[in-house]
Amino acid sequence: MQVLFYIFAAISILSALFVVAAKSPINSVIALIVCFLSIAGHYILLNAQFLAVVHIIVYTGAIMVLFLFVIMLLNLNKSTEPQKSLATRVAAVIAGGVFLLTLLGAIKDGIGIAPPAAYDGSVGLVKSVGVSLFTDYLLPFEVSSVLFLSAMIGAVMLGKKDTSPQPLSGGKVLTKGAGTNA
Amino acid sequence: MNDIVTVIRSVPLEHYVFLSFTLFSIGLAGALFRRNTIIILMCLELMFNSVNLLLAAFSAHHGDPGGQVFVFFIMLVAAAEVTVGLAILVMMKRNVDSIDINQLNRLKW
Amino acid sequence: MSAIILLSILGVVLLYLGLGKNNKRFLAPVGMLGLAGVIALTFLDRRPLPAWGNGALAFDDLSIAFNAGMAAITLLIFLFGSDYYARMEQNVAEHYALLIFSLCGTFLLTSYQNLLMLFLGIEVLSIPLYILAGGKKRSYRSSEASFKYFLLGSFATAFFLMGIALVYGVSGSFDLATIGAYAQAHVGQHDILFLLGLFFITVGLGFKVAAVPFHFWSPDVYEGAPTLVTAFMSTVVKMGSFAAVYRLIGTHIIVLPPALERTLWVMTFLTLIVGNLVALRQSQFKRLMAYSSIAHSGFLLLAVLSHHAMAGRAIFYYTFTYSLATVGLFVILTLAKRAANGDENIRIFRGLFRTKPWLAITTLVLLLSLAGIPPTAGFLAKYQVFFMAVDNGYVKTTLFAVVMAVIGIYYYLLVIREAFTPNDEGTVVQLNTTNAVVIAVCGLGVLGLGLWPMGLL
Amino acid sequence: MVKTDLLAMLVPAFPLVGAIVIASLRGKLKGNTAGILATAMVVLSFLCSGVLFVGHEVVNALHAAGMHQESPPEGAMHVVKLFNWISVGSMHIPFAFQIDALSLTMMLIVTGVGSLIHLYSIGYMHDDKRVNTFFSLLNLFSFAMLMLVMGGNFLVTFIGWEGVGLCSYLLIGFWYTVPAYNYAARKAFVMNRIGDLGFLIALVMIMQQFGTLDYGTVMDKSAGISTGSPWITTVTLLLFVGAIGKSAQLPLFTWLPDAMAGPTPVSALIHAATMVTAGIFLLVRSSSLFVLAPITMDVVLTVGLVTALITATIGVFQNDIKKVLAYSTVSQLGLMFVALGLGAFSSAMFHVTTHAFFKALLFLGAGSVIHALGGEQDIRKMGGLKGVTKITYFTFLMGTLAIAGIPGFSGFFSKDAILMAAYEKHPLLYAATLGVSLLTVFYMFRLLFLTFFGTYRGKAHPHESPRVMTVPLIILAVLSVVGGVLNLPHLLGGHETMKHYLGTAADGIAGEHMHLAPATEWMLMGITVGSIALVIWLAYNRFAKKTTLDPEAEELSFFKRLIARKWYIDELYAALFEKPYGWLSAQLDAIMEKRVIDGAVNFTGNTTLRLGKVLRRVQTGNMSFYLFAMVVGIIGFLLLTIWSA
Amino acid sequence: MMLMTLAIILLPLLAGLVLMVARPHVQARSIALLTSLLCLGLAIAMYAGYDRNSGMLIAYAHDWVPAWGMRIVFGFDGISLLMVLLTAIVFPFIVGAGWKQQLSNPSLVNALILFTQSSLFGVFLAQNAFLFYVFYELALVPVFFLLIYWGGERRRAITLKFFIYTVLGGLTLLFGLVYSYLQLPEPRSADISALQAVTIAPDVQRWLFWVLFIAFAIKMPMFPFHSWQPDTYTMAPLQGTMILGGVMLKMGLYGVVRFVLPIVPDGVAHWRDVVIALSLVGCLYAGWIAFRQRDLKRLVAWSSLSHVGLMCAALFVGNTAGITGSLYQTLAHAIIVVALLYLVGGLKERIGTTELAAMGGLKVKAPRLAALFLLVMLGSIALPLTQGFVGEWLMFNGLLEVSPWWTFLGVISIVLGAIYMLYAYQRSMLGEDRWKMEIADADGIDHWVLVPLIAATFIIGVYPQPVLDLLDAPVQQLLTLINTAH
Repeated sequence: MQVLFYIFAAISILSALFVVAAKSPINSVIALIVCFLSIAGHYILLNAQFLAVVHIIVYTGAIMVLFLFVIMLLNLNKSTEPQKSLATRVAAVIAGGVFLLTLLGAIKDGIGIAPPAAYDGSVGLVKSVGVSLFTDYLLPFEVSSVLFLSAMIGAVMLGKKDTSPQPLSGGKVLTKGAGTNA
Repeated sequence: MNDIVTVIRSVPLEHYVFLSFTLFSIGLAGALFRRNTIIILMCLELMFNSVNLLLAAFSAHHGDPGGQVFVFFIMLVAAAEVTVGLAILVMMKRNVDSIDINQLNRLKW
Repeated sequence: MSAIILLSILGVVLLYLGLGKNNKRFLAPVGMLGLAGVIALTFLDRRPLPAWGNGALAFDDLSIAFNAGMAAITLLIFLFGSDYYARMEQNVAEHYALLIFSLCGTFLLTSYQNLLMLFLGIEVLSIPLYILAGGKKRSYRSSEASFKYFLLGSFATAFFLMGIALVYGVSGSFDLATIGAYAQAHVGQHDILFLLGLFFITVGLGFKVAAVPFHFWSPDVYEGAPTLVTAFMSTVVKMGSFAAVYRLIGTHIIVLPPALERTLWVMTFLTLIVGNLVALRQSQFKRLMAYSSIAHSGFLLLAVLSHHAMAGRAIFYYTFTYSLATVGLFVILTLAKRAANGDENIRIFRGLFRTKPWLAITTLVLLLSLAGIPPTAGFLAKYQVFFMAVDNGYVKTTLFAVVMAVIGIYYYLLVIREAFTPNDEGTVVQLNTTNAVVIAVCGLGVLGLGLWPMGLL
Repeated sequence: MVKTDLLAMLVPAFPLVGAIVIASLRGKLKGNTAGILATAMVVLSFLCSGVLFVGHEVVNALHAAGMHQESPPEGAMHVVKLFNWISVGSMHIPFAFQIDALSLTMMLIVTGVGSLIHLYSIGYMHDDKRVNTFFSLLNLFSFAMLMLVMGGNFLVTFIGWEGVGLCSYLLIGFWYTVPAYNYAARKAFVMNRIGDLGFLIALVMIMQQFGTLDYGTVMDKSAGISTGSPWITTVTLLLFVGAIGKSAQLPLFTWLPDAMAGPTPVSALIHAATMVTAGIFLLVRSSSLFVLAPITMDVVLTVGLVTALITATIGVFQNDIKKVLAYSTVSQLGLMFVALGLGAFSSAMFHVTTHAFFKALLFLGAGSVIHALGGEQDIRKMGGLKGVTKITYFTFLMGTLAIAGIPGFSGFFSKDAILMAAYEKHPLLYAATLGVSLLTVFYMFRLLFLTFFGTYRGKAHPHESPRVMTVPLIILAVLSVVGGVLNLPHLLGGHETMKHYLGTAADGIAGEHMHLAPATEWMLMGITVGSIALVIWLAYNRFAKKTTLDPEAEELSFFKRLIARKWYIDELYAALFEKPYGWLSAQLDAIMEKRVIDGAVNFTGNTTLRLGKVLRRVQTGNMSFYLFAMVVGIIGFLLLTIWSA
Repeated sequence: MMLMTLAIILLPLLAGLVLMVARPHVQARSIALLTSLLCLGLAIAMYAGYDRNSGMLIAYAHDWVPAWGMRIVFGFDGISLLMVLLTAIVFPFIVGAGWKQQLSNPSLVNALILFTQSSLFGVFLAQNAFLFYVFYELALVPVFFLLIYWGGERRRAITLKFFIYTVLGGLTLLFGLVYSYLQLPEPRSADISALQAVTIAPDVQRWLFWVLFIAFAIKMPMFPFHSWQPDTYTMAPLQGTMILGGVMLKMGLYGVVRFVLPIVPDGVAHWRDVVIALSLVGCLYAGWIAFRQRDLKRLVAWSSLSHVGLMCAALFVGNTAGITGSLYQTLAHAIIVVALLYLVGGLKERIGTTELAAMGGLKVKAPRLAALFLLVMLGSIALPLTQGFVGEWLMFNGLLEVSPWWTFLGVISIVLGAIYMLYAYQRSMLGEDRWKMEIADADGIDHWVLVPLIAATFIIGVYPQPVLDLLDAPVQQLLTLINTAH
């Protein structure tokens, strides 16, 4: 069955590459969704069902939709995105490659994690995760509410059109500052 | 259930590490590669997910739900960040009338 | 803990206040009142470890000091805000609330006991800031700043998370103590993943404290963001971040591998050099402050890496006095900027002494404190850093830092010189009571803490 | 001895008080009051010195007769200690005077001749606006000079030593509106300072060696020094450098002729009678050291001789009456140094005394002539004055005869003693010395004849000077005639009184011994006198009949011109020292300072700034660049970490 | 004693604050003068009340930041007392000079001067290394403003250079102090007396010496760290220059005596010849350059450099005569420099320039001024019976103990001194009158300032014992400290 892992892995890597390479944003989004689904598959393989579900809901359900929504909103769906200069792109690829090689090179002689004695099959089931979430990790859970609150405020504040009549103080001036700055 | 466990046992942890590193690097390269900020955001998401995958793998390996809980939190945060990020994006589009990353170079030196 | 709770409540309260059309004038007072309460509560939080949320948070003296300090600084900023936001129609309440939430994040940073709280703290701290940086919705630069901050920030977060994942993978826990135990057990062994993990974590933190080469965001964001936000970022955020850095690196909860130590030293060197040298050529006050804050990060990193027994208090003293000085200066900047209708070049300070001598003298005191000239607090702060570094045998490094400090003095002097050279066109700076209070508090604080530092040490 | 102390203090006190009073009241004092006051002060100190002298004589006599108890063991020497001047750690330098034969002699000369010149100046200067300043300075000089001669240790002497230098500076530049005079004054002071440099180092070395500077102690302790040891040679040479500066010997003699820029009485007092002889005084004072350093003695001898010859030759071609006298002074001083070099300290002191008389006389006479001609100093524009200014002429004649060494006159005895000593050392030396004195005779009589004989070649209407000026002339004339008796040689039935007297003060003198066969002495005297007569006759023929202004210096042969232009020594110094000094100073400032040292500092600063400018460019503002930089940074650090792990 | 010690520091501070707040432009000078005179009185009282052999007298001690070794300790021994006296003597005249220099905003000027005075007293009375450092830096700040506000042309650049240069030294010093402090065994105390007893490995001392010394070398300034000095002196307002040349430079010498010599004796022994050589070279170099200076003020600056070179050299000879002489000379130098600068200021105020080329023949119209100039000059070229001579005599003695050649070099400087000073005097005062306009002769104020200074020069020159006795005990103590260390 472990062949599944490699299939999923191949899918996710390819789709990830496609996210980067795709001309139009929409394609990227689609590719990313595919990638996420494959990752969900990985979660299943890891017996992390709770994560798999949440993952699908949050990412493919919420986040990616949000992306699509924004793309539509700002109708960015032109496939003619001005590309970076070739040199930059090559450099980018090289950078990514070097980074990967460094990491892999670092762990070439084993990651030094001894395989545990026994696997606990119940780990990652909704129950166990839920329990630990609402006992050990209760405080972070609550704290994250603050996070969401502020994110919400921010989204609203920045997202909605600014109806204040006069331009905010310093707008034009800042540009003047730019003149003096450079 | 056991077959799942056997699968976990059968796939060496290293491979998960390799996979997640690869995804991470792809995301990183993408962030550098593209000019379209939305795509860059997606690449960031990709990087987060690679981390999630890694954490999940480790947590399964250690038999400790904490790692998965952490993944859960990362998802929350990612959601929040994306929200904010896209909001900023929208505002930016409004002010700059472009989401090209290279347009943003008025603040410098 | 109760302080954190009060803070989140306070934020919500402010939001509700904001719903009312003409409650604007209450916002700042309520906020300050709440903050006063917060300060009071922080002192009640003393609990024996392991304290809160199954040991997720622990409030030792240091974290309490930091919390109180940050709350106090925020209070000053609110006071300043009551004037700063006076001319702004919308979203005032949101701004205040976000400031409060961000402060909430810093509280987590001062007292986290496991990496999850650290992570959440950073996020709770950052996300409001991403938004606040874009506070001037119509301004190109504001949005640019906001976006740069956001993108680079999340980029760094990705690395940070990768780090946490690796550390977790090796040690099997997020708890600092456990990780520390693991590190103790495996000290001296070739444990590459652990090393990588810690490395990535430091990258994430390094971004927060704007250590070179992860500093690129700070000048641009400082410049682009609204002055008040900049003030907040350069003070409270800095305090919080360094509290976090200190807990993770400075203390011996986790013994860092020597390789990583070396890397961090290199980072410190770079930070000192870049911060000081680039600041030499800044004509824009905000950018100047940005680079100077980078430079100060360098000194603080030096303090952290000295692993000295007294480092914690020293860092607190340093950051707190630094914050006082910075807040005061940003307020003064705002005033001068208004007088010079929006210019931010240091030229706008020219002739300050003619028109407002006492304001100029306060500016002098604040800048001297940043420069580290006695008898201001800044001197004691730097002195402690050098002291600790020498005490633990980093002689050459300290000598290098000393030279850097000298370079630092130069650009502060440039500003002082401006403030004390008479100018031709007399731009008169308007100073109202609240701002006067803020500036006075900062000036006196810097002087007083310089002369009688025992209160903080 | 209390009386002695009081008197000893009074001697320098009077002129000092006079100087201060006159200086502070210089605005108020009218007419001659200042002059009279000043003169009175010096006369008073002269009287005190006189009393001291007599008392001292008595003590000595008694002591010699062994009847005197409370006299100090070393007999002739009495030290008056005022207070501790400098005392640090083991170093204790008292502010003390020393009363002994040597200092008394000098005191008498200084105050005696000094008071005469003061008196003379009343007449000479009374037209000058700043006459009060003049007198206060003159008094100050007397004070300084007295400090010099009375000093109980080297350092107190040094006070006077520099003090007289200062006064001479101020007095040479008395007419400060004339740049040339100021230059001369500065030259004088600087050259003196160069001398003092040597002196000071010598003092420090003596201090280190003996732990004291008191003359008495140094004399005693010097016995412990082995003859000709490098240390003693160095010290004595350095002391001699000091003497060279003060007494205008080669190579530092050029300031003295220029110093004639000052008022004539000044030239008489400072640059003839007293200050310039300080060098000789110093050497006699420290004779106990010099006798231990044969090398130094030879150096002294050579320097003295060369100076004497060169300046004598120059004197022949000078046309400025005061310049002639100046050069003759230098050459006379040279002779004195020859005497010192020969170890004939007493003869030197003797010549100092007589020279003080007749040279002062000659200068004052010259002053009177200048006064008579309303400021004319060129002897070519004089002549035939003997009819007009009788007293001046007569006294001047006396002076000339004395300096020429005509038998019976004071100069004869003093010079003769030196000649004898020279012969004793080596006949050639005798010849050279004789040559010098003959040259002296020649130019002195040239001067005499050109000035007073022949016909008047000038414009102004000459008139005799007032009595206040002539009286001192007469007194000095008498002294220079009879001065010889002070030290009458045995040969002529004398007992060399002065020598014995001074012997009580300076070991060097006590140790002298001359043994020439009387026959030789007679012969030498014969030669000397004969040649002198010859030279006078030559000079008479050449100059006495002069009626016209002879065209000088135009068609002079090279050699003569060389001499006439003072061997181009001034030019040489200017080219060698003055110009390079200034030039280098400017260069140092322009290149070493501005370029190198300050340049280095500025370079450092600018480099830092430039570096900042460069680094600043890294902040391009381009997001993708930032991302890229971050990634690169991370990779770099990653490699670093892994590498070092 | 305690009361006086604190009072002498606080008095000028408070007076300065009063001046700053109240801004009595008219009476400002008088108030300042009164304050400085009071300080002088206090200083004299301290001198009178101090028993020479009682060694270090701790007047006031209080904890400040014990954790970092900072204590507030004020006290004095002979050396400190001498410095305090020097400061107290000089400052009334510096303030008095204000009557001639009509600077804008007099109350601020005098306030700054008083602040400087206060911090200088602090420097000389502080007996804790870090307290010393605090005052050491503090003294710079008011001077900085004197310079940047009332300076001549190019003041902005020159002042910055001066400040940075000095601060560079200062921070290095701080580093050095911290380092040596940490070499002490627990429990540590940074009180100077304790710090002087520290024992440091010789090889460490070799570099630590420069770390400690550089600050003072810059402050003095010692060749070749002097390049800031001529510009600064020339540009600064008269009173600023007086403070710098009269007193501040003594901080350098004082610091050497207090810290460098006792803390790193082996380092001193190792570097002694280098330092002496540099100082003497600087002494001659400056003396030589001074000759060609076109600007009188600049010339004074160079001459001061020359004198300081000699003093610095003598400090390092490590024997009684040298150190005593050098310390003694600080007093002489302070008085002379202030007087000279006052004269320069007087000339500028009369003929509107300090260019030598533009002067000449002033004696005709202003004979009294010329006379005063002459007298001051005598002091400057160290004629016997002036103060300078005593100091130089002692220093030459001290130098000889090391090597006759050092003495030789040192003595040359007196010739150079004579050359440039006489030259300056001639160029400015002598020569024929070339002034169409009327030039005021020395007036009351001039006399009030100059006569006492000149009198002091001669009196202490004739009878230096009171000062020398003051130095006797502490210098012996210092020497024992140094010699026991070897």
